[in-house]
Amino acid sequence: MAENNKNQNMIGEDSLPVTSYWKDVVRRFCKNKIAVIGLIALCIIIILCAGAPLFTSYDPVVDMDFMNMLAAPGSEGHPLGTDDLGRDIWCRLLYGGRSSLITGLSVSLLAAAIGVVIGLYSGYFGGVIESLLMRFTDIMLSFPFLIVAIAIMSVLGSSQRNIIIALAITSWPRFARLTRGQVLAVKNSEYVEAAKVGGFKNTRIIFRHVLPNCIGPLIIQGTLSVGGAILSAASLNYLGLGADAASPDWGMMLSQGRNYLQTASYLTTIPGLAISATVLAMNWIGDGMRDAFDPKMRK
Amino acid sequence: MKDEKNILKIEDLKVYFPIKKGVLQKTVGHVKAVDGVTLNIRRGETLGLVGESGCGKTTIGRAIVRLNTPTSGRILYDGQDILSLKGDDLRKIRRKLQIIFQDPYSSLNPRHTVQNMITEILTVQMGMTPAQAEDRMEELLDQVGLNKAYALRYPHEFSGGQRQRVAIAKAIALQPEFLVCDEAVSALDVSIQSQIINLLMDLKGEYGDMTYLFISHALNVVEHISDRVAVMYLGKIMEFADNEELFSHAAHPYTQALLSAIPILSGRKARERIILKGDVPGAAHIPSGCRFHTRCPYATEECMKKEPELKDIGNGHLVACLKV
Amino acid sequence: ATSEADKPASAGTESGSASGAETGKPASTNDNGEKVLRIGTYMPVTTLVPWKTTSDGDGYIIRQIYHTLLEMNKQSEFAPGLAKSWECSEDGKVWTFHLRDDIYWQTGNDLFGDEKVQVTAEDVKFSFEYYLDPAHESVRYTGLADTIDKIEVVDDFTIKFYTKDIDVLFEYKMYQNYIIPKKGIDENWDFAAFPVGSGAYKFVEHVVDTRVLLEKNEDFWLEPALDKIEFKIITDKSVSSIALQNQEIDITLALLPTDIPAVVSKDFLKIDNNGGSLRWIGFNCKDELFQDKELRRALTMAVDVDGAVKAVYANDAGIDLAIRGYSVVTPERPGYDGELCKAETPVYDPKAAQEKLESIGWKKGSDGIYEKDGQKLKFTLQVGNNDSNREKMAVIVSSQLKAIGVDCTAQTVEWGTHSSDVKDGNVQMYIMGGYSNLDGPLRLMHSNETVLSPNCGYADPELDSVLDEAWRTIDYDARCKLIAKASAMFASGTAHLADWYEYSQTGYNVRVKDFDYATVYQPLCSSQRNVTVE
Amino acid sequence: MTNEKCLEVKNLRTWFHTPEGIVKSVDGISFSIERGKTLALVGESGCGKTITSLSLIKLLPETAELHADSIILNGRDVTNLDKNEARKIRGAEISMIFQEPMTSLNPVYRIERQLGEVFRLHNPGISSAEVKQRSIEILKKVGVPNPEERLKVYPHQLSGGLRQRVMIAISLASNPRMVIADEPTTALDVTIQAQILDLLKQLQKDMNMSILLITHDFGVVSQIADRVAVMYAGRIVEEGKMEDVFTDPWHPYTKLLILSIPGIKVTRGNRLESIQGSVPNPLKFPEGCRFAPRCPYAKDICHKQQPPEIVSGDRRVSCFLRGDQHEG
Amino acid sequence: MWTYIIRRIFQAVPTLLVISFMIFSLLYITPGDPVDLILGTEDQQVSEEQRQLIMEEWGLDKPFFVRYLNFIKDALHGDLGTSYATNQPVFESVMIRMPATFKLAAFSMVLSLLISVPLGTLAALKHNSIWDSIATALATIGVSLPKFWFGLVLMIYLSLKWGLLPSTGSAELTVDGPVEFLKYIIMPGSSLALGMAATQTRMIRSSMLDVLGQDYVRYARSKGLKEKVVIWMHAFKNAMIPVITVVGSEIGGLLGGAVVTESIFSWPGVGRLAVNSISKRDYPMIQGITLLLCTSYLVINLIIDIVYAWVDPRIRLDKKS
Ligand SMILES: Nc1ncnc2c1ncn2[C@@H]1O[C@H](COP(=O)(O)OP(=O)(O)OP(=O)(O)O)[C@@H](O)[C@H]1O
Ligand SMILES: Nc1ncnc2c1ncn2[C@@H]1O[C@H](COP(=O)(O)OP(=O)(O)OP(=O)(O)O)[C@@H](O)[C@H]1O
Ligand SMILES: [Mg+2]
Ligand SMILES: [Mg+2]
Repeated sequence: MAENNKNQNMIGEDSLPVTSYWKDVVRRFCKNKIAVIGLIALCIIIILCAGAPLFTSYDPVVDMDFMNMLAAPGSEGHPLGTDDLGRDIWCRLLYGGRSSLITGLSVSLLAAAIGVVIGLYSGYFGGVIESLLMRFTDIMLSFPFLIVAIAIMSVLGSSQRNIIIALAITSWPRFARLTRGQVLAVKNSEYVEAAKVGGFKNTRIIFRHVLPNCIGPLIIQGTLSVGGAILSAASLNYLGLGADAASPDWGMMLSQGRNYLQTASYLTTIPGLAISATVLAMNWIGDGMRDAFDPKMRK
Repeated sequence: MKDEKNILKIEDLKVYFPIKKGVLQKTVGHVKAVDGVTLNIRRGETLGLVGESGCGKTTIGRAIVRLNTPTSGRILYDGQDILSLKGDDLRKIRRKLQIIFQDPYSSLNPRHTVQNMITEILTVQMGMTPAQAEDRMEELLDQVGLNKAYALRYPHEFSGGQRQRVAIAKAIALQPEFLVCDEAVSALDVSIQSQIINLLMDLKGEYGDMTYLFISHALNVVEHISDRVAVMYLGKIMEFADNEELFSHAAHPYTQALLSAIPILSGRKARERIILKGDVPGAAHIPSGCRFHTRCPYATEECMKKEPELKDIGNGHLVACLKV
Repeated sequence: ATSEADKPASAGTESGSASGAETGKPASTNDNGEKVLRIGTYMPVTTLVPWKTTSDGDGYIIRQIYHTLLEMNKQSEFAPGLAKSWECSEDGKVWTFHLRDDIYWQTGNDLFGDEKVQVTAEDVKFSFEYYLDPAHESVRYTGLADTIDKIEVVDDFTIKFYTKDIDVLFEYKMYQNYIIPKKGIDENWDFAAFPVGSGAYKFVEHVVDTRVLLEKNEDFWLEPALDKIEFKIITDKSVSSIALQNQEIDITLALLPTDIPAVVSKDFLKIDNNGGSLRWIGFNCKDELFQDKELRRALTMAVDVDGAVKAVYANDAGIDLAIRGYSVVTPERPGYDGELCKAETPVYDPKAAQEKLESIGWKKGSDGIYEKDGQKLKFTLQVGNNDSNREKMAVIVSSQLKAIGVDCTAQTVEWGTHSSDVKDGNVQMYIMGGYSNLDGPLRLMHSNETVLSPNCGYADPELDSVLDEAWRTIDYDARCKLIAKASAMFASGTAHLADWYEYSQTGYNVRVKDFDYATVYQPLCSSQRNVTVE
Repeated sequence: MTNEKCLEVKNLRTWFHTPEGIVKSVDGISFSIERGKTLALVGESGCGKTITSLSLIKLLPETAELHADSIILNGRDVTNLDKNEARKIRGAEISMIFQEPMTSLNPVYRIERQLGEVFRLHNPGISSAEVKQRSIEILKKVGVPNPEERLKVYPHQLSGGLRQRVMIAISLASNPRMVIADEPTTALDVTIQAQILDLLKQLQKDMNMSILLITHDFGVVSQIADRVAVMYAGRIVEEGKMEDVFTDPWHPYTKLLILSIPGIKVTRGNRLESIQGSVPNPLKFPEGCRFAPRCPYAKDICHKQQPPEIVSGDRRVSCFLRGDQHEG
Repeated sequence: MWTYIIRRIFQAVPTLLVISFMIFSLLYITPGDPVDLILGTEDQQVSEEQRQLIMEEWGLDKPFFVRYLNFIKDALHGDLGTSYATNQPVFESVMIRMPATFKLAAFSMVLSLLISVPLGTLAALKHNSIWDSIATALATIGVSLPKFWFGLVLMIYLSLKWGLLPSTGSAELTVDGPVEFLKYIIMPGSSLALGMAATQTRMIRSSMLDVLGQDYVRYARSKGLKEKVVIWMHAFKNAMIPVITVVGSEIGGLLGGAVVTESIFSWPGVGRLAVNSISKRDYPMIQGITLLLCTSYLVINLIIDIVYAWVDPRIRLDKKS
């Protein structure tokens, strides 16, 4: 009888492709045309920057040509022209991308790591821990960004690493807030309660069950903050708080070119475009990733 | 001090949620979600718990699986007070007490495939190897009537009925002795609902002495599946009896009203419809005396003043009404 | 066109900050026929208290309001100020000043009301004694206390200063210290909020971070040629040049090289400068690495300073914004002798530089960087963030050093950190500027740390004694010779990798007249000039 | 058929154009409602009930495409109205009570405003005092105690039952001749549900409205409907008088549906009758009878051809088996 | 509500204490010598004797904690100390510049909302159309342009090339009238507003899309209301609820973060004072600025929360959710 019932109850014809999660994520990502364009663009940018010596014969620092300063884009030997010290802009753009991308990516990763962990724990456990952590986050949020950055960099000295630290310290609270908001929404859902009833340990619940469901907005915030970090570094540069003044960096190029806005506007437009392109590509990738990580988008 | 007959004893359980106000978050009052409930659940039985929305059914169910902390009272599982457990002991006992939630759409983690969910439980909690876990998972899916090809699907790729099957598979993966079904079929379509009810009944046959606490506001479903039925109103049990007894000789006016709301289609003699007046008072403002008197068609002066006790009117039929 | 015309002209009621700033329309003379000079300054006003200020930005304003005993002309010579003449005793220790007898404290304020009170020798004595009291925290305390022995009032308009020793910079000190009214101190007048002096222009209002407005002092011995002076604070230098081109302001101080062509191309604008200001790239001679003078010389040879200066200050207008220098004394100052110093300075020759490095034991490592005893030739060239030209110099120097195998990093740091780092010797190589006043050379070259500022550990006892001697020599020519000698000695010590003089340009509208020596650090109305607008 | 028809729908088709293909949510349904009567549309989740009602009230999402031979509402063909005209019939001619009183009231406005705007819209130039007066009146009518006070509160301050009453009040404030009630009691308690259904019946009588009641709960149907139409996968499979359909369902789907309700035919503790499988994917409905894959009585022909509509008296059914009297 | 406000004010006290301690210690370890500042900078000579005098006078010779406690003690009396650089009371110096900063912040906030609300709504209403793409593209460009660049470009075109607006300065709304006021504030305001408008547009778009799919919007339509009414009455207010919080946290950034814009446009605000004070190591001033900025941030957030509760009646202020 029981045997019979079971068969009677059996549901299921196979209609969906059976693939592993990651293959599926990749497949979903690849289906999103804009995201793929973004990824290809970013890859090109990364390849160009990482393999800079392959694409230019100049040295970004040493090769100055005092006879050929401020050559316009398209001039001989300098496809994008030269800057105010006669350095090849194409070359500096390529090398500059290295430091800008590193700054952008590390700041987001660092800030996300700190912010997400704090947000997860405070959101999940609530109570005193939550109030303390969130009070602290509020404090960090209300601190004028610049004062903190300057103070940190004055103590540690200006260098790319310290810019990264300063920016990460000032930007994690956003992640913490966002994560906490998400966690609050997720933690009372029945599947988290089911996991509790299932007897899982809190850490496991937090990272396996809660975190994946908060990830969408975090990815968006993360990719947005890559561009934000590059721009913040540029602002620090504007205020003269950059790293090595000779080594190339998009933000630095942008702020150093500001005096030439009227006479040689390409000094700022070129790095500006590079930043915009990267930010745009990151945003597209971010949108695509959010969708790819969301199984609901599975067709 | 193991009680052979009763697997779970709830003694004078009270669950109050504080209402906080003011500068210092002072507690100004309580939502008395469960206000002194005593229940014995027998090993292997299906106990139906019915009542209006907000009367505290879910709160009892959640208290049993320790999803909320009771204000007072005891819950004895096999003679052991589970409310005092902590840490590993708590985690151990939790495996024996499982819950199936009402909403098949929110009770499964949308980011995990069925396989993820079930094998995680099996490997982490039951200590199986991944291979064993996979075999066991297939077995479980088979038991709840799901094709094992579905294992790699995500929750949203299932229909409501299928999701509820997955939820059940998850719950029984831990081989619990006691299953709380909190409105486990309310969100489903009639045709699917009957599938799940059948499944729950089948599982019971298969796992021998599994005990159900079946929470629902659908009386016809409860009538169909339960051995005994308890009727709650505003945090208290109003009537408690064997299924047959209750449905044929409802003694409490509230139960009578509920029963009269069961659709009368055919094959059953029509009951006189009792339409209760007014709204359910919130659990924060429980009326004095008999808490049902504001809506009771038979209420008198006395009902406003005196709170009735549950009393046996024979055959273990308990009623809390001054008029009976 | 808006409200300007119907606004009341009187100074007291005009409180908005929009005055005279309509775009595209020259408003030097406003519609009431008043002559208003609008000066754009990039320096914020820190304080208007005469004995507290150290910033040029404050000085621009204070010098119009207060008198100093002496002023300075374009040739760096002292000129009459409050004192119409002065003389020094034979032994160089007694200075006598004869004051003008037609100077009155400014009226129309709550301190003096409408009463015309003369400025007398008593006021002068009071001012200096006030500054000599350490309790008043005068910023010039040390300089004065070291020098002045006593002050004697001879009559109402004659005053004598007795100095402790010969002080060749005494006149300079008389040029630096403003004369304040005794009455104001007695009555606890708030000099920060409302300065009252005896200068040609009276204070009207100060809108924080926005502007300071002055008006003509009718009681001045000479009729001031302007009715009003408005200092507008425009922090960003390139914005300031935009404002000049827009005719929102008449004068802008410190044009950026990049803005010069645009300014020069406008026929209603002119540029001019007020002498060179020293900039230098220095070694911290206390640093382990740079204690070696030969290394310093080798590095100096590796950098094309001429080319760098030309490149950094290049502009389409072809104006010399800076020239390479060899002496720490600027050409306008006594004791300048470029040739003498040039002879002592190593010439640019990167090859020779490398040979020299090798001769003192540095070897190129596998990465192309020199090393010695396992130590890389690696250091930082630190520069403050206040000047993009210096930053560019740093960039060029560091990359030219890199080119020969020296790992030099150019590092911009926030200005406050930089200046204190340099002072504390907390740098390796650095760029600084300033010290172009009369006392600059002494302070730059002398090794006495308590008196002197950033020479960063360079010490040469012989040089010190030459300097000491120079500063006690009253005879001008003899003193010049000594200073020149000292500067040549300093050059041969190679404490600086490079020096150059920057001629920062003042841009102004041609309607500004009698603006001879292109600075507003001197009174705009004095015995020397009376600036006006057409 | 002496009574005047309030609504007559002929061959309504509402299709969605999605990237995956055409979703035929409603695929050729016809029905009519007489004035003052109630038609219940029952069927499983996803069978197209809500889309049907949205088609009638012209609130379909933009991706939807509506075709019909005719939709006659109160004697006027409303099949192809432009946006503005469609807006004008809403409220005035036809209005709707939604399933979820929790989410259908705007959380940020007081009841007064949400109710008042309907009066203002349909009675231009009406004074504030009168709006208030009428609001109180209509709340009283739907049985809201202390209507004056209730006007001042926000939706979240009301219990579910009161919220549903308020929604009914809002929907009736424009005096529509036809009301669509899309699962009006699903979110409510049994005892409250009984009150609301009673209220609807009462109001229908008072105002001589027609009601299109959408539900999947046969209990509700049995309490209020005059006629029942059973929908399956975008089609109406059976239609008839409520008592007839319940006591003697012709279509196997209807029959199984009724049998799967506990406590109706099957006795306690026994297995319930249940329909195997689940609702077909609307992207690829089976050829032939759409219920055939799940139908225990299906024959070959059922899988191949669309069943004809068999009309008998005031009843109709779409099933091949009806001809040869299946009994299981 | 008053109890709520009072509670929030109580809560702010420890927050401000922590902030003051953090900034105090940060500055303590930051290199730079205040004595030099008090006595003047690079061109001045300082004797050891005078240095000692100054240290004592300003309490700089005391240990860290004593200095901190003194600072707190004075701060509780409303005295934030005296600036090393200008000798002016810090509190007054900051407060005199606060209005300018607030004005700019408020204006750019309003401006950014004026841009983002219609743009975001349009993008949501016509989503997946060309309008949507344009709005998204504008938003992306907006986020990836640095403020100083945009500010300078605006100035070059609007004021230098076309002569439409004055390049720098500020005007008083009450004294000079709205036209003058706008003339001066429009460029700094828009350079600040651009980035914010970009993020807000995206937020409003998604929030609006979300709300448009809600039952109550459909219900509002079913009442026969005009589309305009449905969108601006029923959808809009709800869509703004999540936006409010974002706006709140952005204002914080605006107060302390307009430094670059303030420098470019010579706006007499707190940001410029902060930068000047930092470069001069004017510790009392930096502490004062930080504390006052944080305080205003907390106050603004309180206001935002009250607005939030006012817009969304489901939030009850006196009950912890
Ligand atoms: N976490 C909580 N905080 C405050 N009040 C709560 C909480 N959980 C439940 N309540 C209140 O307790 C009462 C009982 O809730 P419970 O969920 O147990 O009712 P129920 O009988 O399960 O209702 P339903 O049939 O709607 O599921 C309700 O008034 C509810 O608002
Ligand atoms: N915007 C849409 N785009 C594509 N398909 C849609 C859309 N809206 C609804 N559908 C499809 O139309 C079908 C009918 O939906 P409808 O909402 O009418 O079902 P229902 O009978 O009201 O179900 P329920 O009882 O769950 O409310 C469903 O299969 C659904 O997937
Ligand atoms: Mg419940
Ligand atoms: Mg529906």
